[in-house]
Amino acid sequence: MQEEFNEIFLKYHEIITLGVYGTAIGLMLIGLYAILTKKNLVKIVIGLSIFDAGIHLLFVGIGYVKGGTAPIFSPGYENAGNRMVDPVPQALVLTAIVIGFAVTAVALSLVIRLYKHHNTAKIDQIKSLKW
Amino acid sequence: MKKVLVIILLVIIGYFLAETFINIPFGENRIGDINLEKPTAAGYYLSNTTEKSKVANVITAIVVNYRGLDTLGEVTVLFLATTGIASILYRRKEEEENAETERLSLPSSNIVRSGARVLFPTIALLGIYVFIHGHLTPGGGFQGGTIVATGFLLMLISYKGFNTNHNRMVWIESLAGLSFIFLGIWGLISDNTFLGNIPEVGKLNSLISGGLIPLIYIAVGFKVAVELTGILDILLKIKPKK
Amino acid sequence: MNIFFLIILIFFSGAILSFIINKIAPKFSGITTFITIAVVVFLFFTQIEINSITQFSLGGIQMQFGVNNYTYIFAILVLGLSLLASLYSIKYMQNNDRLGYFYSNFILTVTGMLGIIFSRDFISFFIFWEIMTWSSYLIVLYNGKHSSKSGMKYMIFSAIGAYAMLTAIVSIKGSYGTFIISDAIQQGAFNFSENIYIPIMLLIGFAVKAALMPLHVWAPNAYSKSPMSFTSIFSGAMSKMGILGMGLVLASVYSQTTNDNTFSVLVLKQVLGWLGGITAVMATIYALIQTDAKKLLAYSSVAQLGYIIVGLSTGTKLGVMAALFLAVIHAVFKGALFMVAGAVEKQVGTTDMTKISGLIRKMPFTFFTALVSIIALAGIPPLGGFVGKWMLYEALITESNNYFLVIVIFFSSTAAFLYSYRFLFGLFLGQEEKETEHVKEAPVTMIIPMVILALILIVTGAYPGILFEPIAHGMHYLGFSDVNWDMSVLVNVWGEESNMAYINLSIGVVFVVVFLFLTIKGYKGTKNVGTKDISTSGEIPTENENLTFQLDFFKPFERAAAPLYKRSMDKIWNDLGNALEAIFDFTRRIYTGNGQTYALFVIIFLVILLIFKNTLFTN
Amino acid sequence: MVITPIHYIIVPLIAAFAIPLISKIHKELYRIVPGIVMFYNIIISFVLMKEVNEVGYISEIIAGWEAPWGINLIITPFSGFLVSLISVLGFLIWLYQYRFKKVIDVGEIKSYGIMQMLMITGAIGIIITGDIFNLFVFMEIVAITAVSLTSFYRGRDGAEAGFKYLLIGSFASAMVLLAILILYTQVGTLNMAEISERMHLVPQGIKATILILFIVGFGIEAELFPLNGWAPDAYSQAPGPTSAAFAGIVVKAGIYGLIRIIFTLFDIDGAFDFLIIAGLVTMIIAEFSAVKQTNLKRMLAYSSIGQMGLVLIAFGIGTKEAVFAALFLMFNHAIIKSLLFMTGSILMYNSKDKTILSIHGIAKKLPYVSILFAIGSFAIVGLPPFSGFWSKLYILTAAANKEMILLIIAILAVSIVEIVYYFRVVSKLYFAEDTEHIEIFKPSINSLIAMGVLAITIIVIGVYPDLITGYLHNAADMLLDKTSYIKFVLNNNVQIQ
Repeated sequence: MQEEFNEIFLKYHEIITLGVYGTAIGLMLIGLYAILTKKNLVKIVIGLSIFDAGIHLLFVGIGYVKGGTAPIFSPGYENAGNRMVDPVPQALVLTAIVIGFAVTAVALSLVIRLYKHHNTAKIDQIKSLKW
Repeated sequence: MKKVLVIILLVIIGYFLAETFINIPFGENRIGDINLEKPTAAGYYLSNTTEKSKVANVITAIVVNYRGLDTLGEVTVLFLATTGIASILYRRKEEEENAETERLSLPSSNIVRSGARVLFPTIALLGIYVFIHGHLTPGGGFQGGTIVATGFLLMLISYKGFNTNHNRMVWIESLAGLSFIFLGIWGLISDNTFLGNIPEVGKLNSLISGGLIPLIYIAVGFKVAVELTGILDILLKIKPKK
Repeated sequence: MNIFFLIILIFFSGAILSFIINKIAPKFSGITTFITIAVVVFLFFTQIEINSITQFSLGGIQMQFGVNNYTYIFAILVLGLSLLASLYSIKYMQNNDRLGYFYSNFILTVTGMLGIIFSRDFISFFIFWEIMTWSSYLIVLYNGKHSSKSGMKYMIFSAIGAYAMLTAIVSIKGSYGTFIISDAIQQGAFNFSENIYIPIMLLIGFAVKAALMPLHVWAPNAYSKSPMSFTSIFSGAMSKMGILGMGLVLASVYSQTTNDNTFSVLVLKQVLGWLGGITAVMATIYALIQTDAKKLLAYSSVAQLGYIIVGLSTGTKLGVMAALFLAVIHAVFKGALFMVAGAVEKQVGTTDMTKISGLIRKMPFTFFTALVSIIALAGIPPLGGFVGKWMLYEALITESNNYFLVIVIFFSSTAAFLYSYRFLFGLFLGQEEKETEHVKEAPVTMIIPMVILALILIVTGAYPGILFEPIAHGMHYLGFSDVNWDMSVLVNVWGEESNMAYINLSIGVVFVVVFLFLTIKGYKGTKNVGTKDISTSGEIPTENENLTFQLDFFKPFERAAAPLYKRSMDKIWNDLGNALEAIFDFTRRIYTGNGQTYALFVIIFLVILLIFKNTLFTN
Repeated sequence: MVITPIHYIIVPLIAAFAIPLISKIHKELYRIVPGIVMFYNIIISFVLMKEVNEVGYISEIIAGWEAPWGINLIITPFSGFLVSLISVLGFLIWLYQYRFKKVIDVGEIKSYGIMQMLMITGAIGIIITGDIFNLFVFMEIVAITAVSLTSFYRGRDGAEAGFKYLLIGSFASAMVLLAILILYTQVGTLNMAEISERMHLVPQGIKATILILFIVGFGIEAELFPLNGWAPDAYSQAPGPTSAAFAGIVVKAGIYGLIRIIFTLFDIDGAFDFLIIAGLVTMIIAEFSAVKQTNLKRMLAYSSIGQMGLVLIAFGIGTKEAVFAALFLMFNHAIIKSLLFMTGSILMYNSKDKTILSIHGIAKKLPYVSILFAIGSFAIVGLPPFSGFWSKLYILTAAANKEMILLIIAILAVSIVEIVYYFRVVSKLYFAEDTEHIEIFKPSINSLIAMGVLAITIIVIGVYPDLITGYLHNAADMLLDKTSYIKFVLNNNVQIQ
């Protein structure tokens, strides 16, 4: 099983690289596009989430080690230390996801209040603070 | 016009990101030999977790122990998000009385409701299982807490009358948070270092093992569950304008 | 405790005390101020040794306090004038609000000036300079809403000056590694062949306080809008701080002239001289058309400072001596004149010359002061103003051959007669207005300082040697050797005490006789006629008609000089200010208020940095 | 129990988690507890400052893992100084607001206390942590609290300001996260000392990219132009004490992040020049924008941005002297701008339409607040004998020693602009007729004490700067001494008992 996978990995290495990095960067750019062009506040918040998701995906992606297993020393894997994937990015991404969630939640609550206050959710109409 | 500008900008950013990541080959082993005298951080974690932290799940060890301060911060961020949302969407007493503070509820059929009632304990149980076994299997406090919160979400959207007990939630939240810190302080007292791991009971890969790690993760699990539920509760309580 | 620190401490505690006392008993606030200054005057003249130096360090910077012969001249001037002015204020400021505010700032201003005199290093110099500036700014604001604009102007120009100075100071530190003034001079910080901008920056800084064209626009308003008891030291003493600094810098620049930089020094001399001359002429012309006595005096101050700067710019012994002499005399007579204006304002309620006239009967002592001071101002013998101007002409003609400048100065000096006449005649002579019938002479504590100043003028006019001696010492400190009284034809003949005393005595006798004669005759033979009492000529004027002859006093002259008034420096600065305001208004529009735009800014910034990353950041 | 840096973090957290519980016991407790915590912070700071000035560094490792592997908290004279400053300010801000909120019932006060306290904790965390990802976490704590506090008042446009802050702030966190990610792939560690040690291994192109991402990320927190669009809105809409905390505490943490990255982590040329240019542009644009403001707090916000620009310029000059000057300016700005925001928000609260135009002659009704505001204004524009003068002088001296005359002229020209808009307010405050008679809300005695302490500090430091210059010189030396920092963290990770 493991060997098979490694073989596939080696064979389609470029495509997999492209797939992981491309998806991640693509997600980031899509998120940024939404943030920068969409007028609706909720869409902007969604854009933020997508942007974050892209970064999180990159985190997970760079932690991968060719042929590595999950970094858990479960029974049968006691001495697999040298073939495990990098655990650090996974731990970090856990933190990052939770933080991203918290930010999104706060953002949505702000959107609710903005909508109540201005009766609109268009960002270019909410400009009472300027200059 | 603006869109064109944005697309041009994004293309440039994409180019530079790609340029950077081209030089970071995917799947390359950057950990190095874990048995070196001075390995990389990841290597150190992989080689030392079982002996020194006495847990099988390296990620859990990192999250709760090696980088425990991050997790404490993370818990704080969640706590602050709840607090913040509560203050952002706060209403004065008189507003509370005047406004219809009914929770937003989607029309749910009988099937959904009875299904939710059946599913809720299962989901909660699954969540609790996940955070109790955080040091053995993938998952842990955050994941388990989230699962529990989804159970509550299900209940909140299917039952109009379903109310979380605010008072009890405050208690659980505070106590869970405090127990995280006090477990850390226990380490500070006994080991002279905050979050220091207490000598283990039980064997590796058994439920009772890993010193303080599972205890902390359970506290985190409770806290996350309650906080997420709290956030959902507050956000759902806002009635949209007619 | 060191005497210098003690004096500064007394001043600061006096400032705080007068502020607090005002809350408890407003009446005693002024007296506290007077006592504070009196104590310092006493300490200064009994305890301080000239040329003693106190070293200390503050904030890691070496500092020195000390008084030398040169600054001693200014110390006398500052302390004497502020003592008299504080005495004068007690009654003058009575019944005003916020006395604590006024008096504490008054003391702080004096502190600043004395601190400048004490400082032998640039940093403490600058610190006291700024204390002086902001405390005087606060007093300019004292009169409320309508003075806030002139206060702002004053502060902006002061800041420009102060920061020009600071630039020079830190540059000196950067290039010569010292903040001590004498070290810097020794190492050639003011040497034109080493650098030009340090002395120039310093001169700009001082020129603002000395109200030199084109940096003078703050002065007329600031002088006239602040309370008169303060203006007398504002115009009398504080402007001399600018002169102090300019003298110091210029003397060093001139003494370090070598063959390399003769030309640039010459240019400096000419530019400064002409600026001074133009200042004098323009300010005089503006003074002519003022109907408000305070404003007239304010413009006149600017003009007089112009003379002083002309004197300094010559860089010759006689020129500098004339400048310093004029500086002292100007302080005295302008201090007195502003006190006169204050007394009139206090007793009559206005200083508008078209509204009042004929105060001579009501306020004889004030008139006496005004008369003596005006004689000094106009440069009529035998008082000091004449001596100073004579020496100035002599210096320009015999030592620097700057004949055109002489003409300019002479013109301005002659024109000064016109406004002097207007001031004296407008306020004190002529028929009485009905509105001024109730007016009485000013209170005695206001009269005393004025009369003292007038007497000083007479005495120094008679015995200019009293002033020439310290000035000669001071010039010696500046590096002018062999300063003698016989440099000037005038002083040579008159400056010796015996000669001058005769003239003085005879003029005094004549004055007294004429004065008595006129008084007796006046009381017996003249009839007191009001301006409205002209019914005999056929038409009966209405009550509201303004018939004082001050109205349109110099109308023909005004018409002749009209093109000059059109293009005032004021307008140029105002236009500049408006242009800047427009820029400020434009910049803030960058913050559009749209959150998305801000996000776009971030991305654009990121992209720009990324594109230029290899040029911006290299290994 | 021995006082160690971790107390900075656990004590406020215990309080934060416990406040919801203890507020059930007594209603007043949740107001007081943050104050006690802040006061304890001051005690920690002073104990640690004393120690650090003898020892040089204090490091504490978390969970018993030695430095490159676990997270370590490290206190250098530099960070110790900032932390002490933040602690003292935090306490004063608490003192200022202690009964303020009782009078004005606007929101959930319980959350307010918690968030204010944790914002300060987050800022302290940013400064004392030795781990780059931990720094990110603390940054997020600050960001979330700052956003929530900005939108705390319901009557204002707080939500709008908060949303803008959040939008730009999440860019900041994303950039920092991305930078950390790339950095991790290159050096394989998250400990800042080790990163710094291995920095030379990173290829130049990637290094520059990482630096740029960090600059954008922390630049947003440090209010760099053009990343500071959120700042005027947030400052002007946040409650007064929070604005004070933004200016005094949050920005300092942002600047610290930026400086730490550039001084300690990277060994790249051009970063210093970049700081000077960015600082100059920031300063000029912000100060220009401040002139025409009608909202006092917004004006103060622009001024704050401008001052941060000046701080960056000073850091960019890069000599020991300049760093010292920058630290001094940070200190001054923290106390002065806090004072200005504290007094300014009381003035604004009492003006009729919340603009500068309507504070005419309010000095008669609020004499103490007005005079404190005037002191603050005088100090911030750098007039002696107030403390602001010294920092400006030191910066100029440092610039002059590097012969940057144009820079000096630019700084001073901008100072004149500063004088214009501050003195305009002061003269309005004192010398204009008051037109409207409105009910005056007088500050409570504890607010006055808090403001008075700041004002006295301003004057005392202004008259006798030697009180703190010693510490600052020490701090500046340590910031520039990168090698001994690395050496200490990586080799001498014996825990100090």
